[in-house]
Amino acid sequence: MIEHIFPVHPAAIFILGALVIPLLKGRLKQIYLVTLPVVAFVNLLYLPHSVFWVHHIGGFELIFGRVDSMSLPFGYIFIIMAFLGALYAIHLKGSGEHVAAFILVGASLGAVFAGDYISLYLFLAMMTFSSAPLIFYRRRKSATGAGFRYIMFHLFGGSLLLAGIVLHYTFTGHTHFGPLESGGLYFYLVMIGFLVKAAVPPFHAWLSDAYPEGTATGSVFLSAFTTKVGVYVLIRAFAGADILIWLGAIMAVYGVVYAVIENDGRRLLAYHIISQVGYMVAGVGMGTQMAINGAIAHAFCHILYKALLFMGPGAVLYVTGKEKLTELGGLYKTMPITLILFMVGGLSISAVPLFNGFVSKSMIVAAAGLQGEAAVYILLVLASVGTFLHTCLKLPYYTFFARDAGIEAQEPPRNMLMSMGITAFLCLFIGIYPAILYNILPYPVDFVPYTIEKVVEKIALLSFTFLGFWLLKDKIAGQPTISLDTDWFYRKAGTAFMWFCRNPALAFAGWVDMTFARLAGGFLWFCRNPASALATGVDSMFAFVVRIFVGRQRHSPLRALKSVVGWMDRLSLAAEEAAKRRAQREKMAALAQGEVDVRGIDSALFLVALMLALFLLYLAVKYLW
Amino acid sequence: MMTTVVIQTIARVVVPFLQLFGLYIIVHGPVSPGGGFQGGVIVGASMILLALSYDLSSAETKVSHKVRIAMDSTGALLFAGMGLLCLLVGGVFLEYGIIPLPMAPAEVRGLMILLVGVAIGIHIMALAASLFLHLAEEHDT
Amino acid sequence: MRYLNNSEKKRIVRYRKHLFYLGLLLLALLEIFIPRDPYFWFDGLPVFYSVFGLLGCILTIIICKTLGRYWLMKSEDYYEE
Amino acid sequence: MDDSIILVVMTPFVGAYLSPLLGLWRERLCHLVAVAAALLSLFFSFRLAGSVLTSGTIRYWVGGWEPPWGIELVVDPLSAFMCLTISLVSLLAVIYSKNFIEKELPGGKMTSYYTLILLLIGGMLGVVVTGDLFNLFVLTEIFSVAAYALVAISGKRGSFIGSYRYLILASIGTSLILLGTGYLYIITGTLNMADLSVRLPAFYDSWVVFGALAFLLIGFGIKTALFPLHTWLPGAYSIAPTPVTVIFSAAVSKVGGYSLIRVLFTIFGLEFITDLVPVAPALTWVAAATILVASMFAISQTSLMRMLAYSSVAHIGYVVLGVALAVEMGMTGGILHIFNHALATGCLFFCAGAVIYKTGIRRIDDLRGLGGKMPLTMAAFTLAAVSKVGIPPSAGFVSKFYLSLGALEAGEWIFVIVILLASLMTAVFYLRVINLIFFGGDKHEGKVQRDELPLSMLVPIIILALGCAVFGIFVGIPLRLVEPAVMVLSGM
Repeated sequence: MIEHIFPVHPAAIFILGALVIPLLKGRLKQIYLVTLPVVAFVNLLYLPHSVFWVHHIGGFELIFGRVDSMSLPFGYIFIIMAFLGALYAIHLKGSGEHVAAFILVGASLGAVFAGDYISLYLFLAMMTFSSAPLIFYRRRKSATGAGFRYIMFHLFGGSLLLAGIVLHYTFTGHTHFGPLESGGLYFYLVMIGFLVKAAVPPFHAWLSDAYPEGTATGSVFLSAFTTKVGVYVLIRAFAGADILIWLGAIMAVYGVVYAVIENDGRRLLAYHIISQVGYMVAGVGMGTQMAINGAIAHAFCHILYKALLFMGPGAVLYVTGKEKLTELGGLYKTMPITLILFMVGGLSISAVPLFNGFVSKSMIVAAAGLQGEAAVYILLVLASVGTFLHTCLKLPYYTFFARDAGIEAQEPPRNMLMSMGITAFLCLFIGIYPAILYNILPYPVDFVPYTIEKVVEKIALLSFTFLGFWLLKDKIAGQPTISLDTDWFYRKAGTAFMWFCRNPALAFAGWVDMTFARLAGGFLWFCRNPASALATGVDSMFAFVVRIFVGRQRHSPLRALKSVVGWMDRLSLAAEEAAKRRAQREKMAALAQGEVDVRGIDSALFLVALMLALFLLYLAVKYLW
Repeated sequence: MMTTVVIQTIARVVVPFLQLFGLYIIVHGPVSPGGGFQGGVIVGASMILLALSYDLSSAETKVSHKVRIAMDSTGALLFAGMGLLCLLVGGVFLEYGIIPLPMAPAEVRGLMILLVGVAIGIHIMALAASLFLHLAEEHDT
Repeated sequence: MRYLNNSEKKRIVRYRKHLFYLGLLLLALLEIFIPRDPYFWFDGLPVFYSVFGLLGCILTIIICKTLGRYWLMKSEDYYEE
Repeated sequence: MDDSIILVVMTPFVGAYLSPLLGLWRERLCHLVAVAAALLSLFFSFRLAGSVLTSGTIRYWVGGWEPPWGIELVVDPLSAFMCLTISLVSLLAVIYSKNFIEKELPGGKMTSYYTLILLLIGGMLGVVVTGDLFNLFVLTEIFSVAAYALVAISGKRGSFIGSYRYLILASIGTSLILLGTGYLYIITGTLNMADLSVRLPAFYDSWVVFGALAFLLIGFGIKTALFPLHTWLPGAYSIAPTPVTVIFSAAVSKVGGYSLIRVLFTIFGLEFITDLVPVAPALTWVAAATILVASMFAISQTSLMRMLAYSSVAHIGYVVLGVALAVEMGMTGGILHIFNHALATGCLFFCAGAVIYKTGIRRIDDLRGLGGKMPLTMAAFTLAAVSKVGIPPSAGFVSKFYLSLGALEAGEWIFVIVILLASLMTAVFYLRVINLIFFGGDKHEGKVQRDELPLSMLVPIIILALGCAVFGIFVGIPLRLVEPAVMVLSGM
């Protein structure tokens, strides 16, 4: 029965479905928001592995649906995430955020199933534009700025990607999106385009800049999609590119470093996204079957626990309106359920056994170990220490315990708690029963996460980290500061560019305008009385030239010379007279107030003579030179 | 504007002749130098002479704004209509020879050119007068 | 816990602390005695992960805070100027 | 022979003379006449496009006289494409005029307005279908004169000065065109374009030909508003009534570009302009400068209309850049962009005009919170802006993509950078506006009613906005005309 139903493109469900949202109201809208992902999920379950929806547009082949074991896990988790995020945001009255979020989901699905570069670029751009409103809806100045930088940076990345695509097409003659062979300019352009999406340093600053500025519900969506799509496209095109191993390992630690000195709870989480994506990127770089499996599994788990983590501070922000660690504290009394659910997320990201982070992260680390990348291994383990330290210890400690900031608070709305609860359940479920995740991975999994050895090592590592935290916990309290990051460059450059446009460029524009206005004016002035204009022009030119070469005053150092050559004096005198004549003529013209100054026959003769002279000159030039 | 009785009288005498001459040139268009444009300008010039020698308002009463617009449009439409007429009878735009009249094609052409000349004449005479009167209005008021 | 007086609270905290230290000790011992299958020469060392956890945590905090104090941390209106 | 070719031009002209006649009786009829004329000419454009696609280039001898003596009208795919673009935009602009003009032009100017706008349309269509260089000049003058008057028609402060500056520069332009035409006539003894292209190769080493080329280039360059000859444009655009501005930006400047293409490709030929006298490469650099400089100017504007005007200048640069690259992909992109840009810029100017109509706002900063007041209009604005930035799946992306491919095909990778950089800069100034509109808080609490525009204004806006989206997806439709046009131009 069901095999006869032709599947619908998941992206279409969300994008077209999003357009219906503004038409609905109240309870109906709420039901619609949670049913749509369910419908899409069922649809996805019946999607066979194949290539669908191939269109030919303007000589290019656009493949919208490449469904295989690589893209399906991402499809599943994106739709699950859409459900969770929609549930979390269901209490919002307006439609704008819902629409933007669903289009973001749709575009991400589109990017995941895209089989060629053009449709991929299409959906990546759509992602940029649909995610930006989730930041703008915060409606405050810093959010506007951050959203602006977010779009501009992604457009920059997109431009590089587009340049890469165009080059790729020029060289290879096709736009199929598959593994790129190393070398060539387009290899690097496309890679940078993807690295921007995956927030790999030094192209990562948009993430820590923009995500914390999103709305309480928007950031949950934001955290899930863009970077994971980045990881997916890297897997597709650059699996096994050595440079990614190092970028990923450094990235994992980089995020942790910034998390230490961060004061804003959600920004701290944003830096941990960078850190966690680092694991995936490193996995992509290793490129073995196990590493790729690990990267995909980690992306899957990451979306769940990171959403949960963003939901916690989001709920706190929703209830209290505060997000800075220095302004929070002591909330465990009023928001205990939020605390517990948040801790599930924290333990997951720290890869504590029984939580989902453990079953995926250890796969990547093991892959690094099996490949013998010692330094990478050390960096990844170090990053996991830092992750535990900040997400699971520092952030909840300063939000929910520490000193009591005396904030009035209560539990967030029921739908938020429900959404967090389901997410937490999924985290635990996958952590306890990893086979369900391992079954959908592209390559067969022969990795066993739960061995006594690995469990003990992990618990020992984290317990001693806890000891270190306990000893130094006062040292890492938040400070009311912000951190310099690579966004410094383009923030400063952007300001400079805007200044340049507002000042020198504008002045230049004015100058160009004025010059042409003068030219036109001069033309008019000339046309009003050409003879007089010519005479004036000749007079002033004469005066000008003479003044330059002879000097205005007769008492200049050239006097001796001039007295020897008497004509200079005379020239100078004549020039002054010419200048006088010119002034007089202008005065007369001013007196006449625009009336035409009728000239006698002599000017006509002068004009004729001038024309003749010009003609003779022309002949001379033509025949003599 | 300065006018005198002498000027006014002469103008009154000259204007009818001017207009007659203009009309002559219009209708002689097909067979001799001249045509709609030149004749139209001359007739228009007679209006201008009137405006110069009397004053603007008297010229306005002779050819009011509405009349000028009507003449202007009618002339142009007549011209376009005659061109499009050729399309109706299956020819090309302005291909007068094809119009089915009981005459030789050359004669049909001549006739149509005469008609077109008249149309253009009407158009131009209104236009010439309008141009002057509009420009003069700006300064006068 | 809410209904206990101060000295009782302190006692309970101290009791928990001791339990925690005991747990740490146990873990370190476990790490020495269970059979291991290391990837590299170093991660097979006894108590490697325990020491790595403790030192890694402390060093991370110290290095990052130092970096932050002298370079990266700026006042909140840094970009507004 | 296909009569559509003459009807497409004559309909607006007949309408132009019918409307004052009917206007004497009932002023409202003028609008109907104008709409009918524009609609008919759109219909004939479609027929023309159809017959060009089926039977190739059409030649039409007015009065049945053979070309060296008679006037020849020639419609090749490019002309048909331009005809469609012009008549489509014109029809929408005329429809849009109904309410706008009643409000903005009080006091019996309606008749003259519709007459002038029809003359403008007719002139442009004439330029596009003519096969004769002198007719090209005459028709250019016709629509230019109508354009001068239309800029000044509101009689508001600054409108005369704006019109005057436009007049001076554009007249210099047309004078140069006339000079160039005269030079070509002197040396070859013909004015027919096809004839010229046959006779010119014999005179390729003559200075007169170079002079003619230079004059024609500068003359049409002024009409096209290439940097630094664009200075008439922002003033004229921001002062003219909005529907006129739309026609200006979407059609008039494109007709300048079209004439440039005709002169370069049809009269002088590909070989002459790329190899013998490297005009085309020089033009690409001029176009690149136009794109960058105009984008920069647009960023610095505070008035919405002027910002859009500079943005329009930049996009004409895209067209010229693409065509002057003189490779297949580039020309496809450039010509396609004529259409895509007409859709986007038309929609943007319509929206700006709608804002003026409803609130009188002209400054960008005052736009805050209008998204809540005029949601449909502002959504259309956003869509069009997205197309201008060149984000898929909008129409603007397609032309940007083809242009980039063209630049690479010509081996000029620097222009890829220019195109991408310019699209970033375009994003800067459009995003600023969009952000203010939707997320800028509400500045007009209570002052502006929450309602949409009259239908006569809303429908053109929505049609154009949808066009931006639809022609990004169904690229094949415009390409059906563009591809043969490129074939014809490059002499394949």
